[in-house]
Amino acid sequence: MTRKDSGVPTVRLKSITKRFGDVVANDEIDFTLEQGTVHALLGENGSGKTTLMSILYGLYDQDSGTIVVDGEPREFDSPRDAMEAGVGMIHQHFQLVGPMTVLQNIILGHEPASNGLVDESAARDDIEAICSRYRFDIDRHLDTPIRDFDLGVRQRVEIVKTLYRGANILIFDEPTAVLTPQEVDQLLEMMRELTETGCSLVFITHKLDEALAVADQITVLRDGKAIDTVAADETSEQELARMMVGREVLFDRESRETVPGEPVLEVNGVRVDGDRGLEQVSGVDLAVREGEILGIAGVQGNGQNELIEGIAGLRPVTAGTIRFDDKKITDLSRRHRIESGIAYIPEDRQTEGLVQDYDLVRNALLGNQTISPYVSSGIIDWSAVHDHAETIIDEYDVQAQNANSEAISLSGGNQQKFIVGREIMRDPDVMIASHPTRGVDIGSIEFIHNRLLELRDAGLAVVVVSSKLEEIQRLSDRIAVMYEGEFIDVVDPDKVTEEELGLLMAGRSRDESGEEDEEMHITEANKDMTTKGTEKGDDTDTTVTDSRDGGV
Amino acid sequence: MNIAAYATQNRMRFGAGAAIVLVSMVFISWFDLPLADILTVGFLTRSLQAAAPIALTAIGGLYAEKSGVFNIGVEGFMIFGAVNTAAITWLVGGKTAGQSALWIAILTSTLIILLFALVFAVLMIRYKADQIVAGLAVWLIGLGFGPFMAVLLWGSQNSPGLASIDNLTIPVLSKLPVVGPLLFNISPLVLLTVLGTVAAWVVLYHTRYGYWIQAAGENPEALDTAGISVTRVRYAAVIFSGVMAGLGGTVLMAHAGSFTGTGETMVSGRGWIGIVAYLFGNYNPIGAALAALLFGGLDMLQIQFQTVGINLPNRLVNLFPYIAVIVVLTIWGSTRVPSAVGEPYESEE
Amino acid sequence: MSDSNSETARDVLDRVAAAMLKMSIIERFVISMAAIILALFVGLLVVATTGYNPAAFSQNMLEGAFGSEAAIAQTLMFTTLFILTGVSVSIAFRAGVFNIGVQGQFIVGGFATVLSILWTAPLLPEGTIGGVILIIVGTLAAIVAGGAYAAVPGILKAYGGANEIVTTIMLNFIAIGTVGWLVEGPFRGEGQSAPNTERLPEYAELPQLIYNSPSFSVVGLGVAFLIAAIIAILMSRTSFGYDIITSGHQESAAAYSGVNAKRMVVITMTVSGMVAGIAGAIFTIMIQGYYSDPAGIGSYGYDAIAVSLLAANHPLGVIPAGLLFGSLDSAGSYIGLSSDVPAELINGTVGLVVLFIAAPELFRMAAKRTGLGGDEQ
Amino acid sequence: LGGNDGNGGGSGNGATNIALVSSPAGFDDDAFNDLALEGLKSAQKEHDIEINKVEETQQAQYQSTQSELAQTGKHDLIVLVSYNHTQALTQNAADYPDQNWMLINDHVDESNVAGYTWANHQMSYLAGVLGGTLTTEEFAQGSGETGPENAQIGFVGGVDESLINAFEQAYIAGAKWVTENVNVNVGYIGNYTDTDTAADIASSQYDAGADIVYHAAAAAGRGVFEAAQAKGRFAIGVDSDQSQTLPDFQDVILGSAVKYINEGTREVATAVAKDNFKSVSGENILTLEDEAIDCVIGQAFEGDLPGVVDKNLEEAKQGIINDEIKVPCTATGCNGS
Ligand SMILES: Nc1ncnc2c1ncn2[C@@H]1O[C@H](COP(=O)(O)OP(=O)(O)OP(=O)(O)O)[C@@H](O)[C@H]1O
Ligand SMILES: Nc1ncnc2c1ncn2[C@@H]1O[C@H](COP(=O)(O)OP(=O)(O)OP(=O)(O)O)[C@@H](O)[C@H]1O
Ligand SMILES: [Mg+2]
Ligand SMILES: [Mg+2]
Repeated sequence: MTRKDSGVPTVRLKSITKRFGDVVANDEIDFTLEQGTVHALLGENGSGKTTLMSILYGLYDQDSGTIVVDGEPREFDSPRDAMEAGVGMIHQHFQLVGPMTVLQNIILGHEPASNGLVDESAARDDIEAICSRYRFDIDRHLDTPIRDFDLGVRQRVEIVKTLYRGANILIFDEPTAVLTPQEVDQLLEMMRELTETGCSLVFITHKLDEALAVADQITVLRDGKAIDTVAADETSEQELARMMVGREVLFDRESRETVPGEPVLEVNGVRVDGDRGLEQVSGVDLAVREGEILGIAGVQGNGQNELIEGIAGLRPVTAGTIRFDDKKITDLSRRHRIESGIAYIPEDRQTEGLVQDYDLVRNALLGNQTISPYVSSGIIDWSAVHDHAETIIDEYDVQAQNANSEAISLSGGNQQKFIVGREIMRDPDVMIASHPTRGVDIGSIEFIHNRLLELRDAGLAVVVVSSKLEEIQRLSDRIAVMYEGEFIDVVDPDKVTEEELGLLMAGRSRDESGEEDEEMHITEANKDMTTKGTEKGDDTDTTVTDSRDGGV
Repeated sequence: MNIAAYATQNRMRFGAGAAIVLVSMVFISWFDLPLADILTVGFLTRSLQAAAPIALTAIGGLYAEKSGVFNIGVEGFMIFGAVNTAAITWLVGGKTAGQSALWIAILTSTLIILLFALVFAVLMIRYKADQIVAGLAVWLIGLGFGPFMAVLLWGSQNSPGLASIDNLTIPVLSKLPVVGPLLFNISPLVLLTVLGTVAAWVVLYHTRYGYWIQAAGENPEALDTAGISVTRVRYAAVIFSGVMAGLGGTVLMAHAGSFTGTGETMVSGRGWIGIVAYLFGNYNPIGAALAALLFGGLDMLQIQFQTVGINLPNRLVNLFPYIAVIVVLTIWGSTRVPSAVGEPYESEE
Repeated sequence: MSDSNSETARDVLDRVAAAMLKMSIIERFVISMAAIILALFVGLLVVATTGYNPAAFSQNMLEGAFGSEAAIAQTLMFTTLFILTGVSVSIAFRAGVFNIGVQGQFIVGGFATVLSILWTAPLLPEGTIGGVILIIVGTLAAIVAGGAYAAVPGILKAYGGANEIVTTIMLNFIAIGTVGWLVEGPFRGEGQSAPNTERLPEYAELPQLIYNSPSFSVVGLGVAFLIAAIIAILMSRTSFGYDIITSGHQESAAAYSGVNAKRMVVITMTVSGMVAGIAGAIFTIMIQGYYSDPAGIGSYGYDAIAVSLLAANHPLGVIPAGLLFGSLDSAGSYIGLSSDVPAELINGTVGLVVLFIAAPELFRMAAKRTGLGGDEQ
Repeated sequence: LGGNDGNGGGSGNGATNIALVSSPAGFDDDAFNDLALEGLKSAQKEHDIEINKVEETQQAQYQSTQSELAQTGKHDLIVLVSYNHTQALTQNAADYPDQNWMLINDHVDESNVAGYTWANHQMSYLAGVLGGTLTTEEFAQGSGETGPENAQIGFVGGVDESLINAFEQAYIAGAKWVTENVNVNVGYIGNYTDTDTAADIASSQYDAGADIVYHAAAAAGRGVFEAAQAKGRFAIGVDSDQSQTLPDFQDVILGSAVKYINEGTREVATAVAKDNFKSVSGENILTLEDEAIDCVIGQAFEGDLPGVVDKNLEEAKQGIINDEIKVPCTATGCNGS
């Protein structure tokens, strides 16, 4: 599979243009991938990264421009053609079939067959060969359904699948968005190893540090145009950020002036079960004060989600109490909690925070169904709701045609801004924000962060859950680290390094001397995932779907 | 998936099946019923016959649903299968139609249903028809045009007596006690159903096409990005489901020897039971066939009870399978429906 | 797609066309009409190919639906039932719950009407006042029975995860079987040789204000209109309706906004069943006057699915859609009496209407092909 | 009208117009509905009669079907098959006092109604005598056989309800009158159309040892004959001589309990054609004495059955007519069970 280094670039895209209706997703983009290198693609949401790579992978036809692979011009009508030319893509949303086994997922579409029956043992040999060659550890799990695994394993399966199909040009579309810091490290490591065996990689990401860490070359897209291509060792985060958004972006942690007041939200000994009836939160105590942001950090699946859903009233609490404003709210329904002043920005804007095929007016009513002036004694005042939607759109800089646009027509960042606006304008006493900037571009991240900080300064109690350490560190006044359903530690963001946080999230308290043992580590994590199961949240960013009950 | 794995995965289902059998047994011994008079060889044969149409329909339906298309029109396809077979038998053989006329009808009817199913598949897949509604429509169309055809041909919603299929009798072996009449003096269509069940199981779990069907229903994009046309896989599965349901109707008619179009027609809810059978069988063809046998057996058990003089209100006893269906669905409503069922798939082209 | 000038012009047209297509009411209407016309066309084609005269058949259909006072009364009688059952279906479908069990709820409701009226009649004075009270009692009983019968699959779905499509269909069969047994045995009327209940008292009858027909009263139609209007307001102007519809669109978002999704499923089914119960009450009081084996009372609950879809599940749209199906049914029964064309054809044609309505894409594509969609010119 | 039958002439001028509305089982049942039609057709031979056949299988529609037919004003007589019409007719007979109706198998007390009921119980009793006699005889012919070793017969009914219960009870009584210790298996289908279930029930009874099965299941009864052929046993038909109406099954149909419904419809049609409806209106219960019912031997078996069969049948008929034999139930049903 290794190719001779001929000096010809592995992939050359020349002047690629692609339109969707009147959106020019790619505008005469040139792109070159050199043999045996990692080439990062950066750009804000909607800048055209996925589109460009989908063209290379044969999912879309370009309107104009040419694709040259290994010096030969190519026409890809389908991914099958692209695969034959050695191009494989690991999608932002994993393309796995939950109930099928790891092995079946890997060979799907390329099954070896004898006498009309699939020859799984032949496939097994091939896969084991690939695993040992690229040092993947998934061959132990070949007969387990993929849905039993966490995202890290799923991603490795995706990579092996691509390699199994004979790809040596691998496209990774935002592979790190859903991974824990440790998994990200492993992935980057793996990517370097792949280039050593002769593969060429395209790496789409929003994270500048990752691009700098692993890439040889970096191309920045903005509004469908290629702004520049630079060598990774000749640029900086600041420069890349400037290219992406077209202006300077501040990343520094701001110091705060206000002093936190009395505790508003108190949680004592709370226990919460996850979707599969297993306890995910095992006795958590916390108190959030007025004018304070409490950050909750943790690797996904350690109960953060269940905890805040318990507080927000979306999940029953099996033990312990929740007090809000000195009143016990443990048994209040979700609706009563909304009414009493708890705002909640959900992790999953697509399925929870918005009704995708409602327009923004009807979405503005979501959660406000019992709140005047929008509704009085059960009757909706639609004109008041309409005004409300327009106010959110204006004040929170939501890019939408008008209030009657459907939510689905908004990009992810704009959807998020709309939700943030709606929740803040509810004038709450407590704001709970879960992964408030996931998948949001840098400009919008800054905007949302500033809004949250303003809330704090206005004296609200704010809880932020995030797996992005940089976000947690920037926003929080205190950071609680959650591990296996408990707070393993509460730390001061000014006195902790990212490395220390990372270790805490991996379950090691600060005084333990952390001797790194990679292999051990992976097995731990896997065991974790298979026994405990990945709880809600994991599936939201992948298309591997888990059991969906009854309904059609 | 091998049988043992299936069995362990579906402990609950087997448990429920066993429980139903057990309850019947307890009932039988409680009332000191003449067990030997109830569980006769004839009873088993009739149960197999009653199960065959349901099993065929269930297997077709599960293929469609596994591939991501909920074909709730199977009841309608059964009606068409039954009426077509009756009509062709009549056209070929008249009132004195024989076995050859019947076989010709079985084959021709299957071809005609194939065309119907193709049209249906085009509507479902190419024109993205709402699967629930289109399926119900097929039922309504069957309920209308089935009897319509009967009235055209015979001036009545019911056909006259035509021909029913002869048993396949193997001379010496059929004289063996119990297994003889059960296995060697058997309707060829029952035999076909058994073979079809096994074949459907092999195809689903051990061939490439089977893999693709599963992927098409769970995550069509994964299949698409693997370079397999989701659309083609679904076409094949939907057409197959229509044909199988049609065949179910055909078998029903070939065993009865005539077509009845009054009321809910002679199909009378068997298509719906077929759907439940594959849910009960957890989308496994063999599981579905066993569930069909359970439903067929329950129906026939009721008759055995009458024969030995246990007089239960017959109209109520007939409801037992329907109640069983509800109980079964509720006890584990968590029957996992393939994720992408009901969503039309459009490849990104 | 070469000349950039024509391309922009085309783009504008595209956008206009797209916007037109988005105007869901107009689009829905056009598609519905197209579906009906296509289905009728196929029906006539069948008539012609089976050797009958399609022109005579069409004329017969018109006569059967609107040709005489009796025909109109008959049409409106069916319309009344279709509006009510259609509204019932629309409530559930709007909430994303597939209540295919309207037929069963309709039967159980209607039977409850008969029983409650027969039981209370001896306690009340005869005559108009007694009649009015009996009608109210009977209708309330139907509402309760229909609602309760629909709540069962709702509860099974919400708390047991049982697929409501299957359970409601099973419950239809169970309703038919059980009520069938009850009218054959325990509740058979004194001295009835047929399996029928006692007849309702003469005075428990809706008044014949217009049209002298044994089975139609304009009061029944009025009730149907009233229910459709009430449900329309409930759906569009109340937070209850918003909750229902939100649950139908996206259950997780509804839960986020404070809707208890499970309870919503049960409530939706119950409300839907209550309306089906009213339809059952109207059927017994206005049309039949007693209860017989429900295997033979028609398939209003199933046809209602078509009615509701034709109306895009809008309670007001159900009114014209109900009228259409009412006319078809009325024409069908007339054809059965007055011509040789088998009346079953009408049922098949109704099925075709449903089939075509299920596939709006068919007409969108056809419109594009023929340029009628505003795509080309 | 489709334009080809009937000329819109009301009563009095031209042909006599008769509408015939089916029972829910529909026409072509080779029994009940067909017999009613046959009677009208034979009346047609002597008089100028137009027949309008209306198949309606939904009971809920009978009210409007009847009133629509009556409203046209062009039918001199509307014949309604089966008691499913009774409720609707109670209303319509009063609403359309000028319309003449004939109701088969039940009666409505109005002067414009001729109610005709046949003594189902008597003919079933005779069927029981036939079955009860032969089950203990050694006899094989056609496709069936029976032997003396066990006295066991069967009964397959349509719907388990009063009317059919009368068939069942009388049949059992008839069989016991001949053979005290006869064992009767009883099964009900649940409707009158499902031949498949009928066959299953009969098969089950044959398996259990029954030699002869009598059915009262209208169109579904054909399933019983199929089962008889498959199992090599005998069956008894109902309503008409089914060895004639279903010649395919001649070889197993020992006999049939017949009621001459055709005679009834012919009688009424003739009366109407002669403008003399009064002569038939009111309740008419037709019995053995009127020679309106009988138990006839099947085509293929005439003269071949053991002599004791004829002897017993004759004896039973005499007994019934002389009131020496008390047949349980009545023509319209049995409320004892
Ligand atoms: N299938 C499609 N139909 C219509 N427009 C599309 C489609 N896919 C992408 N677009 C448009 O093309 C533009 C580029 O989208 P693309 O998905 O390539 O962005 P991206 O850079 O991958 O963004 P992100 O970082 O958010 O993933 C967007 O503005 C989007 O509106
Ligand atoms: N298939 C499609 N058809 C039409 N528009 C699309 C399609 N796919 C994407 N878009 C549009 O492209 C824009 C960006 O899409 P994209 O999915 O890349 O958003 P995003 O910002 O990356 O959100 P997220 O991070 O949640 O994925 C949105 O305006 C979206 O509406
Ligand atoms: Mg992207
Ligand atoms: Mg994105």
